[in-house]
Amino acid sequence: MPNLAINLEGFRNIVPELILGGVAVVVFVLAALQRTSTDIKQSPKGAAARGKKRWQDVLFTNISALGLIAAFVFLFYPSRDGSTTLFFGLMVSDPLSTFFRALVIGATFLCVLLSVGSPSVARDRKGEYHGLLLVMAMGMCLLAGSNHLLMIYVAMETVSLCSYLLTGFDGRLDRSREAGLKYVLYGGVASGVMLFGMSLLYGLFGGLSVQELHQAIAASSALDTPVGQWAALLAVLFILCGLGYKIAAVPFHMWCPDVYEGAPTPFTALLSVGPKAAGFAVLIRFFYGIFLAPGDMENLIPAADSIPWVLVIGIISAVTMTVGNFIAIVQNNLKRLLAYSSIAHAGYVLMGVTAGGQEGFQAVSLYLLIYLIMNMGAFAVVSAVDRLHNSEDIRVYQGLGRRAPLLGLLMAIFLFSLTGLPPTAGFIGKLYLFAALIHQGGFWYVALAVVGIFNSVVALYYYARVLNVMYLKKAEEPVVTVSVGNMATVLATLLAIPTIVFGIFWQPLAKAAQWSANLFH
Amino acid sequence: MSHVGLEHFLVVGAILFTLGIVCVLTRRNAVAVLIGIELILNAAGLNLIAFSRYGGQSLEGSVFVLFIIVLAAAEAAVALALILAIQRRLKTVDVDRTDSLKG
Amino acid sequence: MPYHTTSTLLTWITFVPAIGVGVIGLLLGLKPLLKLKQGTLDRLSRLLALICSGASMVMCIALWSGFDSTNTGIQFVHHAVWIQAFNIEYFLGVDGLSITMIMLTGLICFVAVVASMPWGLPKENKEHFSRRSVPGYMAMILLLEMGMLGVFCALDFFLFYVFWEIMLLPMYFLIGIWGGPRREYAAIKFFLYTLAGSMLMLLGMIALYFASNPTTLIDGSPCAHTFNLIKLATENDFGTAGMLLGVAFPKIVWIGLFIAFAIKIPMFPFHTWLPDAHVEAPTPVSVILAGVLLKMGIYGILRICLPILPEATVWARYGIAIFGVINIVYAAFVCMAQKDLKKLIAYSSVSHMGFCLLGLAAFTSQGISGCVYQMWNHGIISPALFLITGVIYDRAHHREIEGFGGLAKQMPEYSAIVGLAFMASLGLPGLNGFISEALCLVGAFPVFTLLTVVSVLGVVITAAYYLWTIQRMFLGPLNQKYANLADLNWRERFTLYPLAAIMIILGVYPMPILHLMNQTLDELVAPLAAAVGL
Amino acid sequence: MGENTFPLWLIPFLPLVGAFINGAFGYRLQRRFGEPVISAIGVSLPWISFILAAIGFVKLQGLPEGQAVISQLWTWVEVGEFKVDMAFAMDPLSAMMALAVTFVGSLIHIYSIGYMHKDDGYWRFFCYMNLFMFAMLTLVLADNLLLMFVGWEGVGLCSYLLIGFWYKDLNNAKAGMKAFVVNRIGDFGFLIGFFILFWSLGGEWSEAGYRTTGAFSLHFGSLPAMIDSMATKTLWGVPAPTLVGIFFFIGAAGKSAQIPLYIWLPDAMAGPTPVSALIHAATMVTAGVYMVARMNFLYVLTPTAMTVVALVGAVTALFAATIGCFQYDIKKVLAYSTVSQLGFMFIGVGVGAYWAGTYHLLTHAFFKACLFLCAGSVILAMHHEQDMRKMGGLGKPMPLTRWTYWIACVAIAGFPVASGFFSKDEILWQAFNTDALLIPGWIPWLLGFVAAGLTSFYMWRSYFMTFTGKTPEVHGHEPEEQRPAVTGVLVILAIGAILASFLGLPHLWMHIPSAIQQFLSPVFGAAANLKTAGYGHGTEWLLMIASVGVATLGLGIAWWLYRGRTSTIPERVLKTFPRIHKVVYNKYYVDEAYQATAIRGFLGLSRLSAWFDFKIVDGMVNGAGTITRAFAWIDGAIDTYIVDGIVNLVAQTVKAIGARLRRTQTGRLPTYLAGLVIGVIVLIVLTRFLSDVYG
Repeated sequence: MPNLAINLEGFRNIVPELILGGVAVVVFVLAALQRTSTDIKQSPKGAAARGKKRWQDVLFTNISALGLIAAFVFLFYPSRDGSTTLFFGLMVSDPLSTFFRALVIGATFLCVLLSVGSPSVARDRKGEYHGLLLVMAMGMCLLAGSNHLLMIYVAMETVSLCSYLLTGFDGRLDRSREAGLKYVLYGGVASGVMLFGMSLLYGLFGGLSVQELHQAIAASSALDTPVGQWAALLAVLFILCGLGYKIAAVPFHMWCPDVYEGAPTPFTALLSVGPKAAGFAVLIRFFYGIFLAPGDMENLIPAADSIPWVLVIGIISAVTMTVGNFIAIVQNNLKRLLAYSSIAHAGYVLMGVTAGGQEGFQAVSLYLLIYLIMNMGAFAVVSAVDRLHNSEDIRVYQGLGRRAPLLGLLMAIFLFSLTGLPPTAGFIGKLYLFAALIHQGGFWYVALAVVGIFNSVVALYYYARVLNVMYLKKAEEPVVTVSVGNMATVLATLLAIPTIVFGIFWQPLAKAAQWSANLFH
Repeated sequence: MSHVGLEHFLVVGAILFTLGIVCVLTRRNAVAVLIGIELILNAAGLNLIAFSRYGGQSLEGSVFVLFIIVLAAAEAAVALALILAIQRRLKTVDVDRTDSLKG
Repeated sequence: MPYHTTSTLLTWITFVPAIGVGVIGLLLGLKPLLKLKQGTLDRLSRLLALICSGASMVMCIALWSGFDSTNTGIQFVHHAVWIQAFNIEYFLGVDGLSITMIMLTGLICFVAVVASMPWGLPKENKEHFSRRSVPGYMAMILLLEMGMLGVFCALDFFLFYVFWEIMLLPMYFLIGIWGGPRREYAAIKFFLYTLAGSMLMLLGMIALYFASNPTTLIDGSPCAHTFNLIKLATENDFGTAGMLLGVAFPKIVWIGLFIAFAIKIPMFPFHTWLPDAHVEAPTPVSVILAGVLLKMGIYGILRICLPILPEATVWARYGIAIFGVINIVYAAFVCMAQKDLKKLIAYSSVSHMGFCLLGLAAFTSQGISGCVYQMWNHGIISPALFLITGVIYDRAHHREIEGFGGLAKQMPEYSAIVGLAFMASLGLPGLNGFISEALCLVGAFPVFTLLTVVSVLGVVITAAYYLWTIQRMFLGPLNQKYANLADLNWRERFTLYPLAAIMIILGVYPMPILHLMNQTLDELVAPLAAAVGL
Repeated sequence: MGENTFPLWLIPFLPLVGAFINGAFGYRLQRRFGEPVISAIGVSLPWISFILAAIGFVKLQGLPEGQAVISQLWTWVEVGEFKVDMAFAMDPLSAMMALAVTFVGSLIHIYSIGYMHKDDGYWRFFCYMNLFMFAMLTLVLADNLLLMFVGWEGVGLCSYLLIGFWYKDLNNAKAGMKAFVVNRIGDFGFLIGFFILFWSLGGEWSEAGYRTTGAFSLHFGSLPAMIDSMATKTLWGVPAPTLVGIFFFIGAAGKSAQIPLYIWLPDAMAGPTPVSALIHAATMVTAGVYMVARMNFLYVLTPTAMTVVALVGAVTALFAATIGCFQYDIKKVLAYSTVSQLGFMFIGVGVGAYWAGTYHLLTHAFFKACLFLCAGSVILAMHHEQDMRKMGGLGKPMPLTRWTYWIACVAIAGFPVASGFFSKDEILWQAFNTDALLIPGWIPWLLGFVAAGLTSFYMWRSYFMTFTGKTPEVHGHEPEEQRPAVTGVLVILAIGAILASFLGLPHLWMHIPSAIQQFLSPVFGAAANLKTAGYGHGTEWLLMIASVGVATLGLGIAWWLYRGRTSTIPERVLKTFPRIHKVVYNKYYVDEAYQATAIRGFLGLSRLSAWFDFKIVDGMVNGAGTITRAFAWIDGAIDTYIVDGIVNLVAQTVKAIGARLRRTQTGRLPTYLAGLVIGVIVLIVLTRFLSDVYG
């Protein structure tokens, strides 16, 4: 019978989530107040009103930004090196979760900044927008820290619900609503399937927290009977379906391009990074937490042999990156292109998951962190261009290198990084992934690495296509140099710096990733 | 008549699940798809309840179901909101018509 | 032996161009603030490029004067830990193999920068590459120079790889932005080919890394594996490393690396990117491409494949030789059929690099020295040839060999230089090309008698296509269209005469260069020669 | 093994200086100061070289027998065992050659002053001529094979430049290219021989591969001593010496215009006449003979190679002579006579009579140069008319030319007392008497003997056709004698042609070995112990008389047919055998044959490989290439041919796949959900399958 003290102890560990939740509430309340106030005053759409609204935009941005910063700070204070399970094993607070919580908070922070003055969010709905973002951030944090099937489900649903709403948030566009609808229905099915799988697992092993399942599987004889094997197999694959949907892995990726294209650009940026990262955290924790031999990062328990899930994930990885890259080649909408590229990148990261072990997890953490930087950057440029031309079509990028040299340069940097060429951070990420695989050394591991290599070359083709359009093609219209001074550009510039710097010196990143990549502290 | 056991519940759950899947695959009306989702969720819920009752295990399963119900309601709310919005703009809730985003 | 830092000269040589890039970038950024005119900006960036590449070249000469050719070890070492977490070191150094290449790079890049100046061009020629977005162009050239110098200086595999890849981007843009009509196609083709190669190299590199034995970094801290090329060669025997992808480890890794390098050489059948790249690239870029970039492949083989995977190299030597001969003869034949002067010269490069492959495959000291000396000579001759092409292209705006005729009357000085360069390239004794080709063949003969005989036939064909070109372009009645072409101007003289002088001097007195490399190369090739019982 | 005091290197170097000055500044000099400056530089330096050569010769006399004057400059190339010096050596053979080259060469330079007068390429001409002198002297004075090869290629280059001197006429340019390329084919042989020689000196091949056994060297001084170690070694199952000998002879055949590589020499007559005299008669073409003589110690080891050399020489001698009989272009006649005479020289060096071959080389240098220069002066007089049928009776207006030409004819036709007689006769006798070949000696003798008769005939034919009969009108005025710069040279050469005979008065008459034989004996020591058939003096007398007889016969027939251009017999004869005449007149259609086979095949091959590169290699890289082309062919979109390479692999194939995959993204939710469900099912099946495979 656990005593109250432990629970209070536990709350100290989820201060960031509490802060986020709290700030979210505040924002919602303010938004409601502002809405009513404007409704009552019936203020004419005058300059004053617009000025007021801009002021509100700034207000909400600042509040949520501060909230996120505070959450980030309290995430590392008190410093948590050890690993503690909270709330009867519902959650765990260990380096892995801390790292990914930091990641998602950072992503949300960037998204908030990116949303400043974004045309796709109506000024008078900023409040809800930021509120939802904060709740989503909280959800992602919980997801990253969850250690228990129930917790996984709840957190994931929190994230999903917010994303559904935010996807459909762009009042101007039908495509936004359409995306939202598709997203919610698809997500519903996926999570339903996962839930069914969870129920089976619960039935088989009579536990819901990762530790219980771990011990149960190691002990129980359920896997000896064919029925048991079938059931376990179904359970695992159903859950994989839910997680695969979160990280947009083939064949659970089909919602992804439509949603990315439909959603407001800043939110797409977040969507392509945050939930993915949290999803990977769960993926690692669930599978390896259950199937790793206790205290041993490298080897699995014998019971795992009856379900070759590592191989399955490997195959999914290969298929995912290939499909993502191949379809990306024929895309003409930058957002959609980046959507497929993000599918491909999920495939790359899955290489790390397949490799497993300290190095595999380190590679995953590192890659996701770098991917956060470079992909956010790319989306920042896209939204900057979006504000210039009000379009994401590749045609509007023609001659961008001449017309807006800065944007062109930044885009080039991010694209090279996404391709994985030195001296950019993207290369480092790839390096660690390949290294992890090759160090495993088995035939299938190296084969997967070769597939990865092949894909990197294919990927070059569509990234370079954008470069071609920006630099090699001459702009039809007379070349007018446009200078873009807005948040998106500033953000892109700020993100370009680490993209280069971490490509040349990434020691701290590597250390952090290594620290995070351990399930047994 | 024999005693109702775990298996019966599981069979019902499985059937519910299958029906749900079939429903989401076949129906073109967004609301119907939503209903299918509900079926799937309830199938899972039924399983959990059954296991926690018969498996002689902790109450976690039952607790889980409460969460499912809550979240299912929330999800339904969101979904219906979006469906309404679509309905207002496109005058249709047919998920085959909403295909402006593709490729 | 651990090499501790003895000098930072190499770092300077490598990164001075990078400084130039930085300054140009800064100017571009501050352009609005400083109210710079585009013209001033262009002039400034040209000046910067001249200064930086010039400084690099001067330092290369200093390097040469300070180099001790009797010492087969690494000299001018700059050695520090770079990324502790991955056991990556910042390790620069030269030995007899790389010093020649570094000097070559310094020289050729400077020549290329000079050749990128618009001096002596008619004013109305606004679309000339030397007048289009100059700052970007100069920045790219300098970046490229940094990459190439880095590759030749780097003695840490990872560092080597990074520099190797850095060369890709500027080359892509230089061809793609300042190139000819089909530049996009050529650029992306170059990019894809090379990237495919370097990706294979990446895998090979990682594989070698994880197969290497524990050792210590330069700061003494122990490391489980190493990228240090010297340690990889001396402290590891990969012959015992088991299987990879079902093939013996050394062989599969060797093949991966070799393909990566073969694409750069370029070796048949991976050579088709070269003609396109050359034809589309602006003259100075072709100069660098032919003068230095093509040397990367052979250099990589000599620096990595030979010392680190000797047994695999021995295993593959017949393959290398055969492909070398194919390069020589086949490409020579292709040259005969070319109509575009630049394409002809591009293919002749393919043919000449074949001698390198043949030479190094023999593991005789003559062969290996001939190989490296051939790299050097080709690095002197082919830039001259491309400059020559540029001269005529700037005047006549086309390169169709058949389109000229009788130019000897109109441009005697130019014709003389062309004659000299062609003779050097076809290996006329007394000029540098002959020495290296002869050395390659002499070295290869005892091992691959028949193959060598075949490749000597290539020499005959080479003479044929060069003379035929001369005949079609310079002899016969003057094509009246070109009755008013100007002869060489001072910029062209300034770029061509030094190269011409080197061709002659190193033809009659090649020892200065040969001395630099002989000892190192003998040591490099000795174990392999022993393995084949020479 | 030699002394190093005398700066031999100056001998080739000075002409090089001249070439450089005239090449770099000649254009301006000529415009500023006129031709004299050019010629002053161009002519004086070769003369100084001649003087230096003479001094070197004297020094050589001072040395004990078997030693050479050496001048060592620097180490040229040194890699491993491959060590070559930049060094010059003068032993009797090279001394003789150097003297001949500088003397005849300088004379021809003087001649050119007159001949090239008022040519706007005057400076260029002297530049090339000096460059040639440099190359030729490097060739003969080189101390090692590689340096010799420099000269070897250098003379080839210069002949290329000089043949194409009047490059505005594309035919001249083509002739030059032909010369260079054919020479290159010869060089191919030279190089291979060079490799085999080098490596088989210091090591040997076996099943296990190549093994080093001893020391390497390429210096002529040290080669004879080491050469015996080669005798036993083999490569490709053939004795190394034989291989080396034959490959070297291929080189020699290219340079010295022997079958089958002689075709370039007649075309080379396109160059200015002094060039024909200097390069294509006196000096360069004899390089092959010189080289074989130089390598005598190698050839004595291998009867096979000797036989090849002798036989090819003999056949060429006869073959070319037959063609010469039917030519009308005076320079063509001389050209084929040169080919034929070179054949004689090769008979000499082939049968081991090295000194005789070399001696003939020397005498030939004089009388053939004389003949060409006479022809030159005739051509000038006829305003560049070379067809003998349009000439005749030139004897009266230009006596000096006539009589010098007459003397030269006497010499070449081989009448006693004139130099040609002794050299040629010695060769024929030695050929008859040899037993060192795989074939009896009388075969080359017979061929040579007939050739000698024909030589006499066609030379006298040319003489009579040119100088006898009635004088034609050329451009309305009498042809007249040339200025002294021309005629003087003719006289000197004619005298030389006579005097040269005293160097070679045969043993048979003097009862002591001839001067030249004695002088050269240290170089040709190896030849001393070659087997002879041992015929006596009687036989030698007999042969001597026979060859005089045949020469007389040739003279007689020529007299009968062409004296005074009156007889109509020749025309009638030709009418009777039109076909034969046609064939021979057209040089047996050899050029046409080459054109049809070798050259066309070569070009075809090059086109083929270009096509291959364009279509297949790029195609191979691009898997879709062939298919793409198939489609392109169907809808006739030719430019689809052009797109190639890996870009296409990605562009076509991957794009196609991408487009297909993209269709799955229908935008309809049911599809997506179906995708999800099917995905799960597939995964289930897959996993089961895999776990069966594994478990």
